[in-house]
Amino acid sequence: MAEKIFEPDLRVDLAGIALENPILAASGPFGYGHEYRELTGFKDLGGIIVKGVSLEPWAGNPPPRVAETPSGMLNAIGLQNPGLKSFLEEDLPRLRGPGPRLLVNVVGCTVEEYAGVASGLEGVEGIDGLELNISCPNVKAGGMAFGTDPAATGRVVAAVRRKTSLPFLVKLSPNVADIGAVARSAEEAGADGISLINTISGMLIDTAHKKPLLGNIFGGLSGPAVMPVALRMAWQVAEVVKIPVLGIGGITTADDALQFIMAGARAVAVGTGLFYDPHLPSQIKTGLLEYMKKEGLKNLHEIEGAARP
Amino acid sequence: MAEKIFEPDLRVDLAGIALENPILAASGPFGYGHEYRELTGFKDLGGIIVKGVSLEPWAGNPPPRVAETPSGMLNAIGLQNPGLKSFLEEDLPRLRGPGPRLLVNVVGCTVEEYAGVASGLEGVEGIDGLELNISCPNVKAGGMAFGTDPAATGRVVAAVRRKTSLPFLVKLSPNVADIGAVARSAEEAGADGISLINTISGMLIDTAHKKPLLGNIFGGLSGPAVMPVALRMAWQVAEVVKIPVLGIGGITTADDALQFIMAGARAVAVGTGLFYDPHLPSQIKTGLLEYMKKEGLKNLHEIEGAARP
Amino acid sequence: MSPGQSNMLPRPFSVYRADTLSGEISLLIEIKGKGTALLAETTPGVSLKLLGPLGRGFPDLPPRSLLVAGGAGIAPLAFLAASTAAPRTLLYCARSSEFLVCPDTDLDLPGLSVMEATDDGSRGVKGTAADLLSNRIEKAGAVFACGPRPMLAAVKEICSRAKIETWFSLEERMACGIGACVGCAVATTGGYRRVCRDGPVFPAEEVIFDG
Amino acid sequence: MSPGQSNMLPRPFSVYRADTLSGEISLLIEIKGKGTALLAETTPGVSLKLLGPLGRGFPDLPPRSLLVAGGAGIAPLAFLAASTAAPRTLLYCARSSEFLVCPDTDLDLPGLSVMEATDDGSRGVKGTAADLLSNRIEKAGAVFACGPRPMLAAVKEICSRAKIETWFSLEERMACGIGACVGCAVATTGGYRRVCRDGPVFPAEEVIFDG
Ligand SMILES: Cc1cc2nc3c(=O)[nH]c(=O)nc-3n(C[C@H](O)[C@H](O)[C@H](O)COP(=O)(O)OP(=O)(O)OC[C@H]3O[C@@H](n4cnc5c(N)ncnc54)[C@H](O)[C@@H]3O)c2cc1C
Ligand SMILES: Cc1cc2nc3c(=O)[nH]c(=O)nc-3n(C[C@H](O)[C@H](O)[C@H](O)COP(=O)(O)OP(=O)(O)OC[C@H]3O[C@@H](n4cnc5c(N)ncnc54)[C@H](O)[C@@H]3O)c2cc1C
Ligand SMILES: Cc1cc2nc3c(=O)[nH]c(=O)nc-3n(C[C@H](O)[C@H](O)[C@H](O)COP(=O)(O)O)c2cc1C
Ligand SMILES: Cc1cc2nc3c(=O)[nH]c(=O)nc-3n(C[C@H](O)[C@H](O)[C@H](O)COP(=O)(O)O)c2cc1C
Ligand code: FES
Ligand code: FES
Repeated sequence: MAEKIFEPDLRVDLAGIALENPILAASGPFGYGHEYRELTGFKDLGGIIVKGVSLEPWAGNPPPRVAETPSGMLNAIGLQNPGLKSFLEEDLPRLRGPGPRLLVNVVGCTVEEYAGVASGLEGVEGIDGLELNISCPNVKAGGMAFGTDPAATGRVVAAVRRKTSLPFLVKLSPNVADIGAVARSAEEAGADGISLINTISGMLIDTAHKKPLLGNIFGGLSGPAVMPVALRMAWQVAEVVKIPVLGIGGITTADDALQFIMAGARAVAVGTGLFYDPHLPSQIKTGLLEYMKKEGLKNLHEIEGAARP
Repeated sequence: MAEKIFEPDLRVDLAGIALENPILAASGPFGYGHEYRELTGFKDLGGIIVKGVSLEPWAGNPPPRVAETPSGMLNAIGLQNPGLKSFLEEDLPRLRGPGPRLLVNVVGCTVEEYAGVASGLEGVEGIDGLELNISCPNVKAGGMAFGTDPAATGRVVAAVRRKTSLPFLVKLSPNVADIGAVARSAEEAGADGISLINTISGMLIDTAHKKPLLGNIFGGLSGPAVMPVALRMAWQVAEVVKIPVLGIGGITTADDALQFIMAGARAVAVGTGLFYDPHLPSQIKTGLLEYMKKEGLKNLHEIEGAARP
Repeated sequence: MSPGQSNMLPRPFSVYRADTLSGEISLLIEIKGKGTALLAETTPGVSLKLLGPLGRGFPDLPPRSLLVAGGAGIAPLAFLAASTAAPRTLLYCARSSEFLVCPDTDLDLPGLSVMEATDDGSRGVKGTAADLLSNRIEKAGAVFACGPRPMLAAVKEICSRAKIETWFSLEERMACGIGACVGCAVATTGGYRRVCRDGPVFPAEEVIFDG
Repeated sequence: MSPGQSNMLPRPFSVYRADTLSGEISLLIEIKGKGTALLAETTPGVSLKLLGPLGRGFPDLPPRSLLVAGGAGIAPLAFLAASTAAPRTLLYCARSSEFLVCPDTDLDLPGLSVMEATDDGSRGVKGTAADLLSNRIEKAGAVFACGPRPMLAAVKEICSRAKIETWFSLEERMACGIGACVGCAVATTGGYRRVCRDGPVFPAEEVIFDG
């Protein structure tokens, strides 16, 4: 009896963005992609989410900006970026063309700044979607992030919705008590998808010098150490929204990616893992294909949310 | 020239509880202490915080209850315990006597239950203090933990304050956006100290069986993976309260303990680290003494909060 | 046993063989994941931290005992089998031949008969532990089993119908390993009990499998 | 270089020696923490993942150059010293003799004079890099330095007063190592710049030490 031979289909639709495979590069670690293009040629990535872009250039935080932690790292880059104009003129032209879908991570300190970046990216060729980073300090609310307040989240999402025809994800901060409430608020205000998590606030102290290790005192924890927290939040959000979820946080293996998909995520993004090995996305893709063949899966929708009761 | 020789003094006063050294066993991993007494004789511990005690016996969660994660673990014991009466009759008599100071971790689902346990422990010989675990589900508020709401925290703390003359710490949950607000609320309501952090909510999925790894779906993340988060919260709380802070979360080395003390903690407790090595407290004590000798410190107050600006 | 890595929980293993004269013990370890892989890489002469023996083992074997081992469940049963010379039978089962890891010579013991079964028939009889057991249960003095949950559930069913005294050695994920944390709980008719301290061996009738 | 452990950031090291014929490169590594300790345990024949060379190195050495190395800062300067035969002087400094790790024979190069200093006088002159440099700065063709921040700050001060062209190889904690994440930023007169891509070598006058 000849077994049916088929090649599993890795394609997924993430909030209207058609991805060749469900593995993305997370915003930040990947920069604007140029360096990784030289190194790995964007191989095996379904999409890339470029580093946060603000209306005006941001200088970033004083060094040291990164530190290693057990199975993870802290970063306090401070969203250093050359601003919207420079992104459009210098970075975007080099990113256009065939290859992974391109999402732009949008940052701001006020609702107007978010809306301004969205306007500036509207109708620009080569951009497939946006990701709103609402972990940014909300200057009007005394610096607490937009993402820690469902109402503020709703306002910033609605403002961006009015300015863009692109599909956009809202990227949630994990530093909240009720992630579901923030996600629902984003969905109601018009978001096309939820991506989560951003980094968890943390710090280390350099005991030899009796001072915080990072120049900014606080930084964001990421990497395998946080994966259980990220997975829990993906699970909780998939429970309360209908829009698709992009799982992020500590993913380094195909099994990690499968855990997020079985929790209800549509796709996954790899951040810190790229530092451990820039070829991680290829390894995850290979692992997913092997799993699908072994289990006889035609596509990943068959197991999306499969671990849910 | 003869150098002055002195033995550093490790004694600290934690909220009115005089500890021989600043290293405690965290509540839960240590059980009611009997097994560790057999193994290590409570050696080198300044204090022990026994496992959560509720008014009535609690059955706990369905297995599996524990899982390993990168540099950490998840647990969902569900606060299984034999209840106040059994604790007083079976466990406490075996714990009395010389040795580390004894703190009882108090759990409940309503304000009345917390107050009831505190009443039941009032005037009982051999107990040096209480630790209120307000990460427990608040049944009246739909199961969200007391510790995620400053007002609910205030109510439970005030109720316990009325029932006890013992010094008591309030143990905060890290699953909040603003830990300082909860800590201030606890201080205002009469707490003598703050201990933090409890575990961070997380989960894992067993992809081979397409279901959550833990019987309870969600569990609490602990261990070195969470230390940067715990340290950040200890720093933030020490900034806004005057009562002493007990630092907990991922501590496995003397350097970890020093980071908490330099962040502003008075003492530290070791939980998950006891699983890696039950002799960890002794190693930390030795490391602290070596550090103090090298730096010429007479006591740890000299460096309490030393990393703060 | 701690795989010598920091930031890892200890791993529980059964005693496979013990030489009371030399004081040597042997373990039989199946490579399952990170910890057992690290242990497998260990070279002779390296010292490992080991805590034990812990918990309560099997009671003495009555004559005509049946020992049912599934996969790595062979370890405690091989140890048990070596504790007497009375006639006894070992039913040794696994998914396929490569999971029957125990060397034949270690099971060449006076008075011990060994029957093997694999799900795919790659060694011994094609079938499960339940198949082997059903045919032999009537005359058994007692049954002792260790292996995957579904196997134990099937064993329990067969033995309770035949009213034969049965003991299980259970596995559960552990943290402290000494009885303090209640992490290794299993559901029993007496509530949740600790595999590491109250077990790992429990009377089969007390164990609840769907709990 | 990745210490071969998963869940660890890569570690940056300078090229210490390179043999263009055999294609071999050497690194000189001071054991500082977890990653370097793991690298030190590595046995011959083990393959390690290595990405490089990265960033921009030193410009060519003019005659009468002074090379100032503090501790492990010797690695890139030993490499630089071997790039020419013109007369040049290496000022090699550390806290005490055990931190002067570079083998003498590796510094036995035509045209190179070596002066050593230690803070505690346990080898060479008792004093700092600044002490050695102050006495020699006037006739220097250029200065090239690598070492701890306070040393570089002192070197910058001396060289700017003497108006001598000066280059620093800087260290900062890194994540990607290829210029993508802006994790390794250092404050310069042109804003934050990346040690891994824009450096590690920067003109001294551009580097801001209290930034
Ligand atoms: C009482 C008892 C006796 C055992 N005796 C033996 C034996 O003699 N020989 C043998 O090969 N195996 C035995 N096991 C199973 C063995 O403990 C696991 O296979 C082993 O812990 C897997 O570790 P790992 O790091 O390779 O797997 P990983 O999957 O990487 O481990 C991750 C975590 O899961 C836990 N875990 C995974 N599988 C099991 C399991 N089946 N039981 C308990 N915890 C698990 C690990 O301890 C660890 O904390 C026994 C288990 C118990 C509870
Ligand atoms: C451009 C450059 C070139 C270097 N060349 C050399 C060399 O040739 N020889 C040598 O011995 N050392 C060199 N160093 C320093 C070396 O990278 C660190 O000593 C090493 O990373 C410490 O790693 P660890 O795991 O032992 O220390 P840990 O303290 O365990 O490391 C924890 C984290 O801190 C980072 N870190 C710690 N110290 C430093 C440091 N001084 N610079 C950057 N990151 C650090 C590590 O990379 C890691 O991410 C260089 C650093 C840079 C930036
Ligand atoms: C160095 C670094 C820079 C980051 N910059 C951004 C950013 O610009 N915008 C953003 O939304 N998230 C940023 N993040 C967060 C990541 O995109 C990701 O959400 C987080 O790191 C968790 O995933 P990981 O564990 O795979 O890294 C950054 C993370 C790191 C480590
Ligand atoms: C198995 C286990 C059981 C726990 N039980 C309790 C408990 O009963 N009451 C409580 O307040 N905290 C409990 N905790 C939380 C710990 O006391 C501690 O706050 C947390 O684990 C972080 O510290 P660690 O990283 O050193 O473990 C438990 C933790 C673990 C791992
Ligand atoms: S593992 Fe802690 S009680 Fe058994
Ligand atoms: S380490 Fe990422 S830019 Fe230098």
